[in-house]
Amino acid sequence: MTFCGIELAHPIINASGTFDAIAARRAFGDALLTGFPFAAFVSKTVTLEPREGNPPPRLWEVPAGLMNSIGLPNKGLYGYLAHDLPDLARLPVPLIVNVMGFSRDEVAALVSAFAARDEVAALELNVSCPNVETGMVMGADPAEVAQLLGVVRPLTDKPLIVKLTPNASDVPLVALAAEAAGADAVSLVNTLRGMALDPRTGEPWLGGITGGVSGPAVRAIALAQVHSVCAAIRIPVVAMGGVTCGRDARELMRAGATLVAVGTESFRDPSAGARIAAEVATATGCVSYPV
Amino acid sequence: MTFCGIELAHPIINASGTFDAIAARRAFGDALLTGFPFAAFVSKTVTLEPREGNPPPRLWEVPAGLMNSIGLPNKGLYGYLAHDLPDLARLPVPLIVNVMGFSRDEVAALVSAFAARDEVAALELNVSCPNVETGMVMGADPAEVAQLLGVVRPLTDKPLIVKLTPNASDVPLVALAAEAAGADAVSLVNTLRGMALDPRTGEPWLGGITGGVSGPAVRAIALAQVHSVCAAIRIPVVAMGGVTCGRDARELMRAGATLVAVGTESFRDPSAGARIAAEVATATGCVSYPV
Amino acid sequence: MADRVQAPFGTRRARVIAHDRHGAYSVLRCIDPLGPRPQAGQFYMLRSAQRWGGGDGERPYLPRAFSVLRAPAGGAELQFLIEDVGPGTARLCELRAGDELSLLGPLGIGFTPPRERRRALLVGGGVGIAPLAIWQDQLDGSATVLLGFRDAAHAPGAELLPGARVATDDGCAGHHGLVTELLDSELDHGRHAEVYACGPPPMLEAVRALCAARDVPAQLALESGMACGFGACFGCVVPTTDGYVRVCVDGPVIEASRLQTALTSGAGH
Amino acid sequence: MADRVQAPFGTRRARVIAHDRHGAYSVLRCIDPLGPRPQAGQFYMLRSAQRWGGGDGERPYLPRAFSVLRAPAGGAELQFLIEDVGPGTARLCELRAGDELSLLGPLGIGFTPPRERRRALLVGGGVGIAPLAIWQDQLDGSATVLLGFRDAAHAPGAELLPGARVATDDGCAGHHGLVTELLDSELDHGRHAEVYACGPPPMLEAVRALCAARDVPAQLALESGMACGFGACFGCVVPTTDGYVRVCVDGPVIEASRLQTALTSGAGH
Ligand SMILES: Cc1cc2nc3c(=O)[nH]c(=O)nc-3n(C[C@H](O)[C@H](O)[C@H](O)COP(=O)(O)OP(=O)(O)OC[C@H]3O[C@@H](n4cnc5c(N)ncnc54)[C@H](O)[C@@H]3O)c2cc1C
Ligand SMILES: Cc1cc2nc3c(=O)[nH]c(=O)nc-3n(C[C@H](O)[C@H](O)[C@H](O)COP(=O)(O)OP(=O)(O)OC[C@H]3O[C@@H](n4cnc5c(N)ncnc54)[C@H](O)[C@@H]3O)c2cc1C
Ligand SMILES: Cc1cc2nc3c(=O)[nH]c(=O)nc-3n(C[C@H](O)[C@H](O)[C@H](O)COP(=O)(O)O)c2cc1C
Ligand SMILES: Cc1cc2nc3c(=O)[nH]c(=O)nc-3n(C[C@H](O)[C@H](O)[C@H](O)COP(=O)(O)O)c2cc1C
Ligand code: FES
Ligand code: FES
Repeated sequence: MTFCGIELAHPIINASGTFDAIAARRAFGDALLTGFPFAAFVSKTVTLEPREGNPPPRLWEVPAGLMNSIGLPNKGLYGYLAHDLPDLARLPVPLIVNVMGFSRDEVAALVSAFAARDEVAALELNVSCPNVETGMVMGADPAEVAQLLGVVRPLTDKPLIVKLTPNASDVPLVALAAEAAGADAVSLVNTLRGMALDPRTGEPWLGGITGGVSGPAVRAIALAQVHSVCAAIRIPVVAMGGVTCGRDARELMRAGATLVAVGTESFRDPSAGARIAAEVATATGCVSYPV
Repeated sequence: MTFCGIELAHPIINASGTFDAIAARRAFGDALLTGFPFAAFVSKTVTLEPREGNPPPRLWEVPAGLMNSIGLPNKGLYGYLAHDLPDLARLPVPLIVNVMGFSRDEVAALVSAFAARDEVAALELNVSCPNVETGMVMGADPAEVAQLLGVVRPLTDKPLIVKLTPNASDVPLVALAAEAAGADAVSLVNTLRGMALDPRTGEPWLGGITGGVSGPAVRAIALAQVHSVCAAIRIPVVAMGGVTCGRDARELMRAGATLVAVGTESFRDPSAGARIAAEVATATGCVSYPV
Repeated sequence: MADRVQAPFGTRRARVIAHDRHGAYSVLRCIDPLGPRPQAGQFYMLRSAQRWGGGDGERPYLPRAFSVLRAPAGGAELQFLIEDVGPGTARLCELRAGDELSLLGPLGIGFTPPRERRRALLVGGGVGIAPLAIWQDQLDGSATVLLGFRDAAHAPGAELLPGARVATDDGCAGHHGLVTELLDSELDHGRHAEVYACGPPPMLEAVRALCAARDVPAQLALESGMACGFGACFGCVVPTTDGYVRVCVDGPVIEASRLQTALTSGAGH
Repeated sequence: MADRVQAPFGTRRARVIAHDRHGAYSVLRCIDPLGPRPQAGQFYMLRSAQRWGGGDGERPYLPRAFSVLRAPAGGAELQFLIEDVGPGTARLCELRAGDELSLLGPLGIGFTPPRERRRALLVGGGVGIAPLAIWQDQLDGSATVLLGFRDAAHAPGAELLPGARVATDDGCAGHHGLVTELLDSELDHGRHAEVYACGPPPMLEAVRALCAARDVPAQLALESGMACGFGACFGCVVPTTDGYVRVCVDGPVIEASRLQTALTSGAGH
C-alpha cells in the first residue's frame, strides 16, 4: 500500500514516543530488525534544543490505560541528526520524524533541517502534546494551525502530517484548517489530559503535575474523534488511541483511517505491532492478552 | 455540612441521570428510603417538551467504564411537575432538579417554573449533554454560558449549578464565565464523547451514533479538569467522573471539590453512594468490588 | 401491594455451591441467605466478587443480567443458567464451588398465571429456557414445554425441564426444525392456551406473530442490554405500543400484545 | 559484543511449576524454554497470561518488573521473588502450578564482577534481596551476604540466601537494627571490597553514602516505576551525574558513583 506516496508493507506504524528503536536494538538485538513490527518508524518528538524531560515520577497506571508526563526528552535537532538519524536510517522501514517547536520559527527550523535529509520520508508536526504548555495552544485552535502551516508548508515537499490534540472543543475544525493550509495528512489522537494524586501525600503524583492518558481507556473517545475527522476532510488520516488488536485497528480504518498507529500496547508487548498487522491482514479476532 | 445554603448530611450526591428514585422504589421498596444513599437527590435532565430519547441500543461497555446514548428521555416540564415532583418531594433529602433547554427561552421557562416550587432546593443547568447536538454548543463556549446566565440568573434566588462539558478546549474559562455571570456553583464532568461500532456490521452500535463515556476510564481526566477548574474559580464545585470509592471521592475533594457525585458506580451497586459516603467519613480505603 | 418480589437494597454476596455442565451450558448454584424467594421470570444482576474484569477487551465492568433458573422452595438456593458468549459470562463460567458472586435481585416483573383456566404453553429457545424452568416448577409441572436448540452441544439443556418436547435446528434431537413449528401444531390442538416464551429475538418475534394471528395471549420474557437492572440508566428500553419501556423495571416479562415486534436491538445476546 | 544478555523479541509464555511461600514473600518458579539464561541483576516484565486486570482500582494493566531471583544453571527454570504490594503483585501471587505467565526478558544491565580481586559484599533489604540470590550463585557462594528485614513476617526471606547475616528493624531475628550497620562494621574489617546492593531507596541511599565516604565501589540495583522495560516510554528515569537515565536499559544496576542520591521517586515500591 502507499501513504502520501510512501510504499508501506502494511497499515500499522508506531505512535510517536512509544517505541525507541535504538534502545530496543540494545535490548533485543538483531531480532528487532528481522521482525520489525511497524511498516514505518515514527521517531519520538524532536525539538530544536535538547530537553531533559519532566522530573520523575513520569508514569501512572489508570484503569485499562496509562498516564504519562514524560515531557519530550530528546537530544535536540543537532543531537538527533548526529546520533539518532544514522541509526534510524538503517531500519528496514521508512522513517517519519515527529517534530515540535515552541514557536513557528522553531518549527520552521526543524522542518527545513529535515527537508534536506533523504533518510526522512515524512514529517509529523506535534501541535498537541499535552505535557508541554504551548503544545496545547497551536493544536486546539484552527487559526494557529493554519498560520503554522502557512510558514512551514513552503519549506518542504515531504509529506507533512499534523498530529491533532483531542483536548479541543471541535477537532474536525482544526483538521479542516490543516487540510486547507496544505497538510498531506493528519494523525490523532494524542493523549488526553489527566491527573493523579500521590496516594500517600495527596499531592500531584506526576512530576509534570498533569499527564496524558492513553490506552484502551481512551479507545472509544479516539474512535469518535477519528470518525468525525474522517467525515470532515479528504486527506489521509493516521488513527491511534487504545489499539490493542486487529479488531481495534480495523474499527479505526472502518471509521476512515488509512494507517493505524500502535502506542501503549507496545509497552505490554514490543512485538504487538506485528501481531496487529497480521490480525488486520487476516481479519482475525482479538484476545486481550496476546502470548 | 452546607452547600449553597443547603444543609446536607454528607458530601455525596448522585450524578444526574444515573439514579431514578421512583423506579428504585418499585425495585427495592421502602428500604431505599430508610437507607437513601445520597445527601441530596439530583433528577435526570428535564426538558420543556417530553422526549422519547434515542433509539436503542443505548449502552456500550468500554474498558473500565460505560458509554451511553440515552438521549434525555423525560416527561417534559409539565409531566415532571405532575407525576415526578410529588414523589421526589417525599424523598428524605433535598431535591436538585437538572434542566436543559434547546434555547435560552426554553431554559428560562424551565428555571422560572421550578423557581416557584418550594420542593426544589436548587437547579442544575445541563449545558453539556454530549448526546444531543445543541447540548454541546452552550457549554463549550464561555460567551454562550454568560449569555444564558444573563437570562436565567434574574429568574430565581435558588442556587444555580452550571454543569460543564469536558469536551471543550478550555473548561476553566467556561467555569470562570459561569462564575462571573452569577452561577452559585459548577459541576463537572459530564460524559466524554465516544463511539463504538457493531462487531457484526461495522456500523455505529449506538442508536444515537455517538455516546458519552463515563466510569473509571475517565477518572484521571475528570480529576485534571476538576483540579484546573477549582484553581480558577471561588464558587463551590460538584465533582464527578469515575468515582467508585471513598478514595476517589477524597481525591476530588482534595482537588477542591465541595461535593462529589456518584454516577456509573451506582449501576454496579445501587447503595454505592452510602458506602462511599461512609468511606469518605472514615477515610477508609477502597477495593474495586464492594460487597 | 407491589407488582413484584422486591430486592434488598444494595448488592450482596452469594457463595457458589456447585457448577454443573449441561452441554454448552453451565448451571451455577449458589446460596443467597439474605434474599427473598424470586418469582418466575424475575432476574438478578450478577458479577464475580473477585476479578470482575481483565477479560477479552479489558471487560467485563458492569454486572450482567440473568434470569433465575430455579429457586427450590423452602431453601436459600438460587440456580442460574449461563451460556458463555463473552467476557462476563466467560468469567461467571469460571466460578467453582466456594467462589463468591456479587448479586442484586430479584429484579423486574415475572410471569403471571394463565387467564381463564387456559393451559400454559412454555416455549423456550437456547439459554432462554432458563425462566421457563422455575415457571414449570411453580405451575406444578402441569405445563406443556416446547424447547428449541441449535445443535447437539446445546440440546442437553433440555435435561433441565422434565418432559419437554424438543426441536433442533440440525435435527440432532427431537423435531428437525424450529420450536415455533411445535408451537404451531400445539395450538392446532386447541387455542385455549396462554403462551410463555423466552429466547432469541427472532424466535420471540415468531411466537408473537403466531399468537397474534391465532389470538392467543402470550407473555414474552425479553432481553436487552442492561447497565443497572433497576431502572436507573434508561439503557434497556424496547419500543412498545405505549413508547419505550425499560425491560428491567417494566419487564422483562411483557405482554406480546404490547409489542409491534419482539426483534429488540442490542439484546444481551 | 552486547553489554547484556539480550531478550527474545516479543513476550512469550512460561508455565508456573511451583509457588513457594517464605513468610510474606512468594517465590514463583516457572519454565522458560525459549529464553536465554539471564545475568544476575537483570529483570523480566511479567504479567499473568489470564485475567491481568480486574483488581483493586480496576488494575493492573501494564506488565510489572521483577528481578530474576534464581536461574538454576543448565535448565530452563526461572525463579522470581514477589511481595504483594498492590493489584499486579496480588494477581501474580495468586498463580499456582500450571498457570501461565506472559514474560519479556531478560532485560537491563546486571551486576559486573568485583574489580581488583575485591571481596563481594552483598547487601539486600526486603524484597530487594532477589537479585542478590542469583548473584550469590554466580559468585559460587563466596560472597558475604547481609540482609535487612522489617519484621518476623519478612525475615523468612533470609532462607533464600544461605549463610546470610540478618538485621531486622524490630530485632525479631539477627541484629536489632539496620543492615547498613552490619555493612558499616563489615567495612571496618577491610575496605578492599565491592558492594552490591538492592533494596528500598532509603537503604540504597544509606549504602551509597557509606560507600562514598569510605571510597568503596558499589553497584546498586535500582527500582523505578516502569511501563515497558525496554527503553520505549522514557518513564523510568533516575537522575545521574550525566542527566536522567532509563533504569530499564541503562540499569537497573548502576554504579553508585554515578548517583547524587539513590532516593528515587515513584519507585515500584
Ligand atoms: C433480563 C435478562 C435475563 C437474561 N438471562 C440470561 C440467562 O438466564 N442466561 C444467560 O446466559 N444469559 C442471560 N441473559 C443475557 C446475558 O445478560 C448476556 O449474555 C450477558 O450480558 C453477556 O455478557 P458478556 O460479557 O458475556 O458478553 P458481551 O460481550 O456483553 O456480548 C453479548 C452481546 O452484547 C453485545 N456486545 C458486545 N460487546 C459489547 C459491549 N462492549 N458493550 C455492550 N454490548 C456489547 C453483542 O450483541 C454481544 O452479542 C439475560 C439478559 C437479560 C437482559
Ligand atoms: C528493575 C525492577 C526490579 C524489581 N524487582 C522486584 C522483585 O524482584 N520483587 C518484587 O516484589 N518487586 C520487584 N520490583 C517492584 C515491582 O515491580 C513492584 O512492586 C510492582 O510493579 C508493583 O505493582 P502492583 O500493581 O502490585 O503495585 P502498585 O499499585 O503498582 O503499587 C506499587 C507502588 O507504585 C505506586 N503506585 C500506586 N498506584 C499506582 C498507579 N496507579 N500507577 C503507578 N504507580 C502507582 C506506589 O508508589 C506504590 O507503592 C521491581 C521493580 C523494578 C523496576
Ligand atoms: C509514554 C508516552 C510517550 C509519548 N510521547 C509522545 C511524543 O513524544 N510525541 C507525540 O506526538 N506523541 C507522544 N505520545 C502519544 C502517542 O503517540 C499516542 O498519540 C497516544 O499514546 C495514543 O495512542 P495509544 O493509546 O495507542 O498509546 C506518547 C504516548 C505515551 C504513552
Ligand atoms: C446512563 C447515563 C445517563 C446520564 N444522563 C444524564 C442526564 O440526564 N443529565 C446529565 O446532566 N448528565 C447525565 N449523565 C452524566 C452523569 O451525570 C455524569 O456526569 C457522568 O456519568 C460522569 O460520572 P460517572 O463517571 O460517575 O458516571 C448520564 C450518565 C450516564 C452514565
Ligand atoms: S438496565 Fe438500566 S434502566 Fe434498565
Ligand atoms: S520502563 Fe519504559 S523506558 Fe524504562
